[in-house]
Amino acid sequence: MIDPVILFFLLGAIAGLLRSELRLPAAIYEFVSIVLLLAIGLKGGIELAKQPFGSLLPQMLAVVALGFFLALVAFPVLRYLGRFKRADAASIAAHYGSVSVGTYAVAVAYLGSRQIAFEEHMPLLLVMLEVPAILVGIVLARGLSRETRWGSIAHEVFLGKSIVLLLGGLLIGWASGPEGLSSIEPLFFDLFKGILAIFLLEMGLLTATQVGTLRRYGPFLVAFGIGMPLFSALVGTGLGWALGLSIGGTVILATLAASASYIAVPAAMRISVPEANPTLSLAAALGITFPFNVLVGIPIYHALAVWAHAFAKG
Amino acid sequence: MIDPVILFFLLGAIAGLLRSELRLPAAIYEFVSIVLLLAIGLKGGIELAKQPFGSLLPQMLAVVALGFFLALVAFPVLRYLGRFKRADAASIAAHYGSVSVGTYAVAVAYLGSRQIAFEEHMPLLLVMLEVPAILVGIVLARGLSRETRWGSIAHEVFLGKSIVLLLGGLLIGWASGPEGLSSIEPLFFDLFKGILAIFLLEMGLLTATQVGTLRRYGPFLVAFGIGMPLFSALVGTGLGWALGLSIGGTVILATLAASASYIAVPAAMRISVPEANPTLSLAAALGITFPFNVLVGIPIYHALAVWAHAFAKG
Amino acid sequence: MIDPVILFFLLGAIAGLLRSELRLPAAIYEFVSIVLLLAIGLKGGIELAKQPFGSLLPQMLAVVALGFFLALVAFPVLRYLGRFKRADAASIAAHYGSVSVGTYAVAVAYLGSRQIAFEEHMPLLLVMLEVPAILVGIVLARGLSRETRWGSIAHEVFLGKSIVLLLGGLLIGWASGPEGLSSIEPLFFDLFKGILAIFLLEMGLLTATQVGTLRRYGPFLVAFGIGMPLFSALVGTGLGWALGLSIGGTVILATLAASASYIAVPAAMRISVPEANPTLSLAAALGITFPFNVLVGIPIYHALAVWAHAFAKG
Amino acid sequence: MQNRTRKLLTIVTEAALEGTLVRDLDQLTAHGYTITDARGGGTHGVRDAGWDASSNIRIEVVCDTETAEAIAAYVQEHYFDNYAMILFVSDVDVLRPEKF
Amino acid sequence: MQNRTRKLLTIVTEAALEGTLVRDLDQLTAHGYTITDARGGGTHGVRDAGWDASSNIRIEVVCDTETAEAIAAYVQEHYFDNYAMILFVSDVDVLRPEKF
Amino acid sequence: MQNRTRKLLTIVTEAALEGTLVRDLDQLTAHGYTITDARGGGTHGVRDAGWDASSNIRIEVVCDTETAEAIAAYVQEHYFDNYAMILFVSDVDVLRPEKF
Ligand SMILES: Nc1ncnc2c1ncn2[C@@H]1O[C@H](COP(=O)(O)O)[C@@H](O)[C@H]1O
Ligand SMILES: Nc1ncnc2c1ncn2[C@@H]1O[C@H](COP(=O)(O)O)[C@@H](O)[C@H]1O
Ligand SMILES: Nc1ncnc2c1ncn2[C@@H]1O[C@H](COP(=O)(O)O)[C@@H](O)[C@H]1O
Ligand code: NA
Ligand code: NA
Ligand code: NA
Repeated sequence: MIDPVILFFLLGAIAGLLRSELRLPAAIYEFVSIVLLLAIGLKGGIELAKQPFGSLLPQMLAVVALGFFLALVAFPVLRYLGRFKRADAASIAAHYGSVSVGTYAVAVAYLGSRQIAFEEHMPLLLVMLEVPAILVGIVLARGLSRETRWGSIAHEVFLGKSIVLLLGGLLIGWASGPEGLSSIEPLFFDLFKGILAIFLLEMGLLTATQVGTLRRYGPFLVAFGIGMPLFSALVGTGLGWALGLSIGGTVILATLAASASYIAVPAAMRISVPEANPTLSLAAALGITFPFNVLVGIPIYHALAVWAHAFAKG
Repeated sequence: MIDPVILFFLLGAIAGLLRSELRLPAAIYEFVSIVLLLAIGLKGGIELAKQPFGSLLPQMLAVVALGFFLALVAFPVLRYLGRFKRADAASIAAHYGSVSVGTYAVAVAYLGSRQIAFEEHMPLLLVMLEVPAILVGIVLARGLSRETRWGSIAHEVFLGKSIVLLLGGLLIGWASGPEGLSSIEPLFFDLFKGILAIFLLEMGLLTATQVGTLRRYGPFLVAFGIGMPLFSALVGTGLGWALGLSIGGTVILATLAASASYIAVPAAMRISVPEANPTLSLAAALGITFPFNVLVGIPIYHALAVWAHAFAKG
Repeated sequence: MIDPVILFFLLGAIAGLLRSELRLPAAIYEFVSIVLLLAIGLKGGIELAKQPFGSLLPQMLAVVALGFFLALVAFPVLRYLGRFKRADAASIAAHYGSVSVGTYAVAVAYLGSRQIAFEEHMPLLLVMLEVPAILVGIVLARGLSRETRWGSIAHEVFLGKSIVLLLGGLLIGWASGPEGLSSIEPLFFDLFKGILAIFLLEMGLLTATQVGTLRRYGPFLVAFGIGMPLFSALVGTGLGWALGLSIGGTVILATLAASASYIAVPAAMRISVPEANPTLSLAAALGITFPFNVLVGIPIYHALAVWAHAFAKG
Repeated sequence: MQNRTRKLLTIVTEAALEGTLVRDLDQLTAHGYTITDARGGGTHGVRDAGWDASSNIRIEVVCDTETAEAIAAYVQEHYFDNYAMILFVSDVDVLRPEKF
Repeated sequence: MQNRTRKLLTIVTEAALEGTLVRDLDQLTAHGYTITDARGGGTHGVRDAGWDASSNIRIEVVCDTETAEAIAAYVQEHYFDNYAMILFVSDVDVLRPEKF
Repeated sequence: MQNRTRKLLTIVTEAALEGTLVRDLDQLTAHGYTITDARGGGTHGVRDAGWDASSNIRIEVVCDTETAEAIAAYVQEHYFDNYAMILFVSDVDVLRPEKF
């Protein structure tokens, strides 16, 4: 049965499309995002404490490579098939090489309600996957010129809200362990899905505002917004399988690969590649790929992971 | 014993009357309202799933009729006894024919703490009762002229925040059922009364700001603000009894009838009947009727329901 | 082991020092403060109901005297050793004679995670300690001149946000008792430490903004910001012991004494002693004393209380 | 050189009017608008933005003189009687005057 | 025709002064005021509105010249020394000049 | 008497530019600035402040004519092509003109 948090997304989307007056205050959207990011980090951090860091290093490196790879694949498709300007192609590629924390949370909820276990250190991989594509996007747009102020770009990227909260949560969870965190569990863990529901309600409203742009920029963006996550999920599934992840872990990695950023990357691109039109990347990531992943993508990636594991076994 | 959520209302009212600096950010008031509306809808939706829709239809139609009736009764009283301008009388009548979700929530809390059961599909009736009086108010103010832009009025009314969230919650609750919702219970159900407490704190502060207007517009408004809900509660009790509702359900229906809107109707009237003075209706609904219902009305309506059921039996 | 809420404070402070883009909306900070203040008041109120008011009166008076005393001790140190202007010395003294609710909450969390009991009526003493130093500060700055508008100052002080919410919570808790409050427990008690974590995250960000001022105004402010709480904690420990408080209660009283206000007092001073530079007192209270108390002070005061009780016994 | 002087028209009114006014501005051929949330006081009493019903907005439109006059006339006719509202106009120098 | 030119007086200052200033404006016979939340920077450093103590407000008053001068003089005397504050005045055309 | 007339320069643009612009203003020797959160619409479409990416800010700088021109020129060169942005300038009378 469909998860109620998805229904909240649909409620928001329909209200938005019907031009309802429903609106979530920006401060609440911000708060809800902060709690989600911290909760995801904390959850991952608890598990980190249980395993030797060395054993995670290969996965972390593989995921960084994945981020580079996906952005590098997306770029020529956008530039030559989609005929986008160089800056636009680079910026959209960066969005699709990076990740969406909201999509991750929906995948976690999906697995949770089916009681499918997954490697709990996934938030660490989420952080790892956030950054590489941003760097690729900037280099693709500007080249490796001396003038690029890498210092301030690094600052922008590594000290953005989502990385600070995810990493901070990971470290706090790692330092405190499960008993240490038990006192803050009611807010960060028990309320998680309720807060996710509010978040998705707002995501629905935001998604609905992208329809205008999509109508203007036509079918290629729509096709890319569905085709790219399917391709990325394939790659992610393959990598998950190669890294020996469980079925649940493979679903998560495929979802991460398939998801497109709409928080960290837009902010970074706006400052570092200002000549890219932010409307295009947001319309694709938010108007197409987010709803696609949330509504039909994740079940597909689940089927894919099951199939891959069955195939591998025999 | 008095429910603590009522004490929060009193705290807000006293702080406001003493001109304390206490203030709830508007974004928080908004958030708290959104959660309450969704929670009420979800709760009702769970129950909807359990009963055939057909069996509810008579109740829904009766309640729509109730909304028309109450507004039509209030209008001549205001116009001829109160000597209000046509637009003002129509607007105030619309407020009193419609409902207040905050008052509903207090009635639910009241019954809850006394462990009195009620028909759980009441949120559906709440939605039904919200709209008819608005239409009556507009027609009373403007006549049935061709110029009235009913399309945009309908849009305004049916896609306002409270109806979208209540209906959305109802549908999500209906589609998910109790187990489906269990994961979002901690936010929407466990926190319900705490969030209601915060909401009532702010309602107290808002109520206190109405005192100035009341002083200026004098005793008729005060009398109407108490007399009208008492009359409406009588009608509501009678209807509840006629529809075969339980004692709890009768209390709720009487409370709904007695309550006066201060969210959906003011917004609709401001746009559709701009010549009505919004200060008047808010002073009555918020400054008199809301505190009256919350502090003394609901226990009266409870006694009334008990009496009506006892009377009916024997 | 270090409490996770402290780690949230460190996360905020580090993010702030690194100039991360992380920021909590002001509305959220406000909301989180409101919930904490109410929760602290409610908790204390429940306990008040259990003891005769007469038995608390001596403690209340003693704590009022403590507030006067601490401000009067701090003033000459600041004026003659620190060579501050009269108004600045008076204002800083008022901050240190009063209390910080955030610090109190951390002390409660500290004791809670070590399962050390304390007299639960402490929130009452917290309220008592908030005001006296403000009056001392104003008199020290302006003298006892006839022109001082004591009426409006009293209004400002006694109807400020924190006193209204603490006192309101106390009264509601006292009137409702533990069973009455059980329905709002999930928000105010179960979420307490999670909300405290969010609050401390923001406190860390705010603390980090004080570094610039500290650099400018140099070492005396830093020395005072550490020395004064140590001295106050000694006095508080002595008083706690003299009043016959338990070890836990003594830790709390010492922490209250050691803490410096950064909400109620700054607001009052800004209006009543405008010639005092608010940057100085905030830099000391927020930039030095708050982190000092939270990170190392409370454990010291704990050791002090244990030692005092052991010494007294034998 | 192009004339770079334009009118800056400012309206302060009830938040409830936002949607309606934005549609009006569009029809009166304003090329853009900027809105900030506000509170205040005037002949309709104190509006302290505690909640929707007592919130104000402050709308600014940079435009040419005719548009400013058209907006002022329209607003005066349709809203002045029934809404808490003020309107004032001043001269501003703009870059890219063709935008306005 | 009535003279439709009035003064628009704008004050940017610490949020802590809001209550006091609103009372002052009333006594100085301003007929209304509009307030928006603001942040900023100046000689008193950066005020980033992270919390109450570092928040600014921006107050606007439309009034006649004498009132504007009276407000400016009053504010200069009472607040300039001790508060982060700026004040500036410009000319605006108003509708319904009798309102101001 | 000192000349008390100064320029009030107002920029409305994307919230994402806030940090960058504040640094720019500092380098262009503005002595202060005031920022309010805004939403709006223009050639770059509706920006409804629903979230970060669609939020505007409104920056005001009171300064002398040269600084205003320097800021306008700098902003025009660096940001006009790629950002949703308008800029306008008007005359204001200030108290304490040495501050600006
Ligand atoms: N003289 C004024 N100066 C500045 N703002 C004003 C003035 N008069 C009214 N306002 C603003 O316009 C709104 C509506 O004004 P009114 O219709 O006079 O109540 C008020 O709530 C204020 O925000
Ligand atoms: N030159 C300026 N232009 C615009 N706003 C300013 C200027 N100087 C100061 N402000 C604003 O006024 C507040 C107080 O100014 P100050 O007293 O100079 O710190 C600042 O926080 C800014 O919001
Ligand atoms: N004519 C105008 N009057 C007032 N504000 C405008 C105008 N045009 C644009 N704006 C504001 O400036 C922002 C960017 O403008 P634009 O680059 O035209 O999209 C808009 O989102 C509005 O907030
Ligand atoms: Na991706
Ligand atoms: Na009613
Ligand atoms: Na103290």
